[in-house]
Amino acid sequence: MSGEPVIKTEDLSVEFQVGNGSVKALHDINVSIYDGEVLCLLGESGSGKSVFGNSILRLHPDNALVKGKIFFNGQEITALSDKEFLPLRGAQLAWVPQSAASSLNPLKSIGKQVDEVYRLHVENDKKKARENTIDLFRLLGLPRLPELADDYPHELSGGMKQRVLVAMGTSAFPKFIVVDEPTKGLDAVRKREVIKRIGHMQKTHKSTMLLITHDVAVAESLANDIGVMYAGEIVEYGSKDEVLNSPKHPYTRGLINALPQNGFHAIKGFSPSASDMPTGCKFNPRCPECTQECIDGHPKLIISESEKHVARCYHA
Amino acid sequence: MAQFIIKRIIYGIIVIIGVSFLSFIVLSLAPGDDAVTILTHTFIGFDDQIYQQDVNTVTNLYSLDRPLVMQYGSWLGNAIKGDWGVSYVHNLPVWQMILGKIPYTLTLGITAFGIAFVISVPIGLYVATHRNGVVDHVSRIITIFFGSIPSFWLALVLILIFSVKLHWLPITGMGSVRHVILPCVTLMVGMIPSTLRITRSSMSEVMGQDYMVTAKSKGLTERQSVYRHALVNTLPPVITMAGLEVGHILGGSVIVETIFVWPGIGKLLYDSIISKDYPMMQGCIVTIAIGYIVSMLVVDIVTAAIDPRIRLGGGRN
Amino acid sequence: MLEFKNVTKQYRSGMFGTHLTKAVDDVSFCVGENERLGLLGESGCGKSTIAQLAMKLLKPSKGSIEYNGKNIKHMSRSEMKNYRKNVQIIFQNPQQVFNPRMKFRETISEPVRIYNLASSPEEEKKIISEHMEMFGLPEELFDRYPQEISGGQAQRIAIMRILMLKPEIIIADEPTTMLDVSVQAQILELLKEVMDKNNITLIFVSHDLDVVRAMCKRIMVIKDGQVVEQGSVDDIFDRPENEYTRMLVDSLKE
Amino acid sequence: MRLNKKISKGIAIASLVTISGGFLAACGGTTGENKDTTASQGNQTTTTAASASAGDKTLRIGELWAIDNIDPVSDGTLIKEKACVTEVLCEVNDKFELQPSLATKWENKDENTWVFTLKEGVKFHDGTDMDAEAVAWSINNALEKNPTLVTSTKIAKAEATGANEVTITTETPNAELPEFMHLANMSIIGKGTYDSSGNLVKPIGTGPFKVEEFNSSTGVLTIVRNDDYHSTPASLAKVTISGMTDSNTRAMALEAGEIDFTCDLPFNELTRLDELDNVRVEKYDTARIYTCQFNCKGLFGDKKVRQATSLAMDRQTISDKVLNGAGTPAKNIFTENMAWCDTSIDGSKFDLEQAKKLMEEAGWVDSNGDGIREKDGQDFEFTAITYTERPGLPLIAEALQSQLKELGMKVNVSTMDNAAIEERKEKGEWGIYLAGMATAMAPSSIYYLNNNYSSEKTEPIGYVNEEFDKLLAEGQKAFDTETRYEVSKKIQKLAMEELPIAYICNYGVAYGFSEKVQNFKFNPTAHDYMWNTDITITD
Amino acid sequence: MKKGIKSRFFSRRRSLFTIGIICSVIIAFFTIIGPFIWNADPTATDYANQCLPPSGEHWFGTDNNGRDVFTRVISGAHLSIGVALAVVGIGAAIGITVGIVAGFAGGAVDTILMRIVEIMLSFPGIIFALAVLGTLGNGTEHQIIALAAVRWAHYARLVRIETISVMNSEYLPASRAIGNSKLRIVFRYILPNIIGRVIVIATLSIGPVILAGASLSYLGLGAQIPSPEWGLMINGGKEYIRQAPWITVAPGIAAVFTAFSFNLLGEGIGDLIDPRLKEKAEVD
Repeated sequence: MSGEPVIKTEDLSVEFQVGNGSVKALHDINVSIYDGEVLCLLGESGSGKSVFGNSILRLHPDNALVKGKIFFNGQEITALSDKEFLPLRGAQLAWVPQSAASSLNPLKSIGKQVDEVYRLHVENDKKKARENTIDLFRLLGLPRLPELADDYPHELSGGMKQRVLVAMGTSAFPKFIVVDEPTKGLDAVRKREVIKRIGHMQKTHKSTMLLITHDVAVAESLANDIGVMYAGEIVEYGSKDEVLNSPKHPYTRGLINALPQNGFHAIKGFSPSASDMPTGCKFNPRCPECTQECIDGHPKLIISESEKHVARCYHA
Repeated sequence: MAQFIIKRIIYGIIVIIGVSFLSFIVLSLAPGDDAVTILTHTFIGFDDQIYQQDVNTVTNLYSLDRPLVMQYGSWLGNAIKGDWGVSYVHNLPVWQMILGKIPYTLTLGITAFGIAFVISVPIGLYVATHRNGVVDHVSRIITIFFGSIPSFWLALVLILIFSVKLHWLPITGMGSVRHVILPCVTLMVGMIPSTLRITRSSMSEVMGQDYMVTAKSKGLTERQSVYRHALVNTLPPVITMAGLEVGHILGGSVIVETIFVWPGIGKLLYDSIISKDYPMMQGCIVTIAIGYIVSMLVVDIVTAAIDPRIRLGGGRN
Repeated sequence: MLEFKNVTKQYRSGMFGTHLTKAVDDVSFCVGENERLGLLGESGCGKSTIAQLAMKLLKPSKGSIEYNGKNIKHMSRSEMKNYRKNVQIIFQNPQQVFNPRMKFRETISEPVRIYNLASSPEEEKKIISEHMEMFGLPEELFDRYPQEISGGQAQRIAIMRILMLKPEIIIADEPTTMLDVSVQAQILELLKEVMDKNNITLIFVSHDLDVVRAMCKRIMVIKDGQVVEQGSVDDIFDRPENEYTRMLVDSLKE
Repeated sequence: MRLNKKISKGIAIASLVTISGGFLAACGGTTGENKDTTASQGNQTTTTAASASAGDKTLRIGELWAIDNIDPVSDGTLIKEKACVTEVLCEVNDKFELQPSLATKWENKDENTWVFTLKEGVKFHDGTDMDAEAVAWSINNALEKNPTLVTSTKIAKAEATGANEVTITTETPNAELPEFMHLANMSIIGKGTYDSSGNLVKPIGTGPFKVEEFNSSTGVLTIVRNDDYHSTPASLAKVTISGMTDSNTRAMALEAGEIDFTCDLPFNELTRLDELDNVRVEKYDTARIYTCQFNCKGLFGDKKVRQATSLAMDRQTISDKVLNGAGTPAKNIFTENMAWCDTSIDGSKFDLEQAKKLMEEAGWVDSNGDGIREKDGQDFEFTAITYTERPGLPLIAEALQSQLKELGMKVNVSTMDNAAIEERKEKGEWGIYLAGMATAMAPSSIYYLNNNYSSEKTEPIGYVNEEFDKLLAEGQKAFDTETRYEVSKKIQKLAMEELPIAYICNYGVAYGFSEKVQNFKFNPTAHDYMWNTDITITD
Repeated sequence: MKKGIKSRFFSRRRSLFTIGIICSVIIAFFTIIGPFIWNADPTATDYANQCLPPSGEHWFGTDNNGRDVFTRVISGAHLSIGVALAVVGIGAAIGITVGIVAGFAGGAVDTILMRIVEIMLSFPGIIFALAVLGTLGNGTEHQIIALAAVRWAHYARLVRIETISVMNSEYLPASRAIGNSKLRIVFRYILPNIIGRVIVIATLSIGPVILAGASLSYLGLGAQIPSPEWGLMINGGKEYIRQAPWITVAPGIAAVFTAFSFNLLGEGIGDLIDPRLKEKAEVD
């Protein structure tokens, strides 16, 4: 929690031009992540959390329009041209994709794909790159080293592919890593192992990380701060213990109660689709404590030095 | 993979026998009595007087009166033993005629295909990465145009310009590289549309894959991610199409071979069909079928070499 | 009602086709009326294969599967149609399960048309709108394509379609793995309610212990295609005999 | 596991290399090997250095048929007429009258035996003497290899009955045996033409040129001057003949200076090519004619109708507009320069009114005013069938279609491959059949008439006339040429009167020369073309 | 509403489709209405004005028999296009049936059908044409049979590949699980998912089919000499390419233009049917 934040965003919002209209995926996000810390964005699919991750590394398809500012170590990277931004991507800013199954080039061995990052940004020496890759694989607990490096993606299980992508992201010792849904589609045992390995990796390298997930268990074990996202907005922000133990926003409470160990108390209704967004507080149709005020006004979220744990709700 | 190759070869043999049998039967249905047609293409001119005695002598000379299946059986029996029979019209061993023609057909076919491939693949790649751009539309219009030009048009126009008016290139004859240029260009133009279209669709599909986003996230430039990752994945369908085109090369093109007096197998096959020269026709068809099968085999091997999923089968972890 | 008799399913792979992998290895069990059976195991242990064998989407290499005493392999067309009506499946990733080129209007009315549950178009409309309300799905979904709706909604539609047939057995093949936690809760709640109301037998395939514990009464633990342990929910959780089950339960308890 | 992966990738690449390697080696090898086969096929002796005399030029001919086969017995026209490699016993002059060639004189002892005395001191290209024994062998060899010669010449066998005297006995009397000895396939060849097992090595003849090389795959025949030729040697050192089946290619090759001589150019190009300064076009009538055979079983049973149709054919327009001058209107079956032609007959009159009158007399009247004549309810509609191998035929068919429309006939045109014609004629679904028939395969006055007017031949088209058979039998027995010519003239008069076959235009041929080629003398007896050996090429 | 139509028709991706529609309308106009306007007899020879260059009176000039080339192209349109569409139609129909059966049934059926397809692919079409000429005689319907009999193999091969990719999709086992009969699966699930690609490929082969028809006419199969069929005119005009190029060029351009518009139409339909290409908002 000290010094200049590694990543800081000011009123960041993202829109997609689709057909003749445009779809708001993310609006006025103000977040800052400090060196060596892990901010976890917790939210359902369709809440825009991956969009935020992509916008930091400019991985959006061409029909996306990004507004607002993003700062990396104090430097405003949204102002950079593509050419100026390029050296940052991969070297300083890394990204671990969500769907592991289709995010690896099927025709190249996994070793080569991880070496590539090291040789591109650190040193173009084949031997050293391979050594670095094997170390990372060992750190992430992958079996049958070093032969595994010559295997191809289709020969690996889901969990192993996920860890290879993590290795790929961290192979050039980046300052900041975005990890998108590391545990989606994995079974319980694999999930436990991936969480353990990522935590271990983060601690040894002291890397700053933005963790995107819908799984509360992942947030609980890895995050320092947690931002709960709903329908393109951050609805609650604070340290892990504050948000999980004493949630202020009704949606966060609903999320925690829906956990199996808390008895599956589901939140009724659906998360709104991007095209027909409700007015006022986006959660009002599903909120048990909804009042007229919630329907008319749109509550604000102001993070300040004094007030760390805040929620975007009139009744917080 | 070895099991795959053996299966492929067996299928190939079945196809060869199938094609030769089908063509044997179907040609006998063609108009005109076999003996009369052969007579008019061997001993006498096609509009000279035909005497019944001569027809009978031709019939028993080549034993055409035997039932079709018997004739095919004897041809097949000899073919397997390596004797492809003697051509009625040329009265030379069939294999010698074909062997003589293969180098010419291949030189023309492979050079034409090579250039077509070298031109259409880069354009296909460029167009896929710049969809709906000006180049995309222009290339589409050109592909359709090249696909529907009658090849003899192109041949005659090329000859007019380069041989008759400018005297740069010879029309007929053999020997130097200059002789190959005109027929090669005519053939090549016909081959561009299909390769271009396959490259474009395969490349645009690959560009949409998730691993291309990963490549971008690694900090690769647009050009690097295309060459290192996209290109390899685009190859398999393009190579399969290339295999098909190469398979047809041996078939040659009757029109180009007639106009440029190029001794290819296409003209030889066409003439043997018209004059019902059964042994020669069978020889040509079997050669073309073999060419087709070999190119399919090469395609499968190359795709297996590129794609580990085919080469190594299911995963074991 | 549904019985597996030492069923085995093996695949041939490898370069020379000599390598045999057994997805399901000599599994026998039976499911009675209104029972809640859970199939628990890590991914790749063959539990989904068992589900597909039950649905006759895969043919067993050895052994047989019987429904009410009749081997489903030798069923006639009419018997098979009845079997299909009574035994239904919910798949893992909802959006992929629907025909991408068919609007939901037709997809939803498909079961009614196949088993002609409605004598006239009006009756068909009545059945459909009834179910739509019950599942809280808006009418405007009719003109949507599968890619245009969320996972949760897609899974609801899948369950609704099955329910129209009033099946005896529902096989759920990891229905909530691909969904978010909150949506998962909704779907499981919905499933539970539907089953209790129409006393439908459930075979629930999952790798998530908490979900299985919430949904099932009896659990079978599967490792590499073999049933290593079978017992009631409490036996498995509190007194696991097989050491693999014990490892599984402990690792999830932390 | 490591090893397995490396091996399988290795296997894939290795097998790829071997297959493509084998492929390339195969064609590499064949081109090499292919050179030897043609070399062996060429003559064994090294080509004699082209003699340094003035005539060391090469004439490049664009032949209109693909050269598939150079066996002098089956493709005599190429080897004897176009390549001048072989010669025949009896030659013919411009008037189609027999001239001594390899045989100085000949006479028939009785109906079935003929005695030929040979010219002395004639050598074959491989140096062996052309004596009676060699000539006898050559004739018997031709009869045995080419069965069609037996049916046309009716020769039983030939034997040497003296140092340079050969006796030929025929099975049935053939008054025109000497004329048949002029057939190109009956040219005299040396024993060296075939190897011991009977396969063709190289045509060995006595002519002014000898074969140097024939590349069977490219279809190019190269011949060089025979220096010890038994009469005046040729003026040219070397001639190459390569088959160019496409008429456009021939025209453009001539224009581009790639070939020096070709024939049968596209009709419409004649005027344009002639105007070019480096090209000259010459048009001649050959011994071939565009015939129109009537199906006398159907509409053309009545002689008047046939005469009307012939009168309605505007032959002059066809000759000028369709054939572009390559082929004059046909007055009679034979051309004037043939000795036995009855020049008094003129079948090429064009008189539409007379034709209409004849049609009315025959009962064909246009009652319903639709422009087509009817008779007892049947329209005068028929199909004209022809084939595409002779480029002029389809064009003539189209022209006749509109010309006969003036006469009130509805003509449908159907062109097909020559093979299909036979079947179509048997089915009877045709009114007229347009063809290009050779009138002097052998320089005989009776041969063509016998093949087209004997009742055995005309019966299938529904026309029988004993008068023809009587005259034909008389002609075949007339050993004296003058009486035979008279009989032939009588048959010609009857044919042009009865008109089972109408004659449209002579088959004109257009020869294309490059201006460098001078003093070419046209020889009407050739099938496609023949060139005089004293032709010259200037620079 | 205006913005809706404009964008639907003139957005970048759809512009090709719109050009396709416009061209097809032009062709339809000339094919159907044309013969009534330019109704001079296309077969009457009139040697007075042989080979006149294109002029005010004769837009495409006259041919070697003095006939107005423009009228012949118009009156030949329905012949050539009709034949080409029939061939592509029949060929595609057979190809789709065989392709789907092979892809759907798999196993032995698939192997046998595919071997037959491979035999047809490496089999020179001309022999088939001659055989049809020999047995059935000439005539445009027989020409269609001869051409379609060889063309179907191309389509069968492509349809099989598409069917197999549909068979391996996730929604197919689901369709069987819900109880669909085999027939319903083929018509409701497989056909709609492959028809888009097939249409694109079918329209691409219209140009080459028109030209293939021409070479058959030379053998005596199909359209006969005086008929104004485009293929016949293109080949017929070959001899006059130096002196009167318009005789062969005019029908050639008509053929290329037709192929061009059908192809654009095909690609347009393909894009419309294939939702995958629609822009998607990656909102997750």
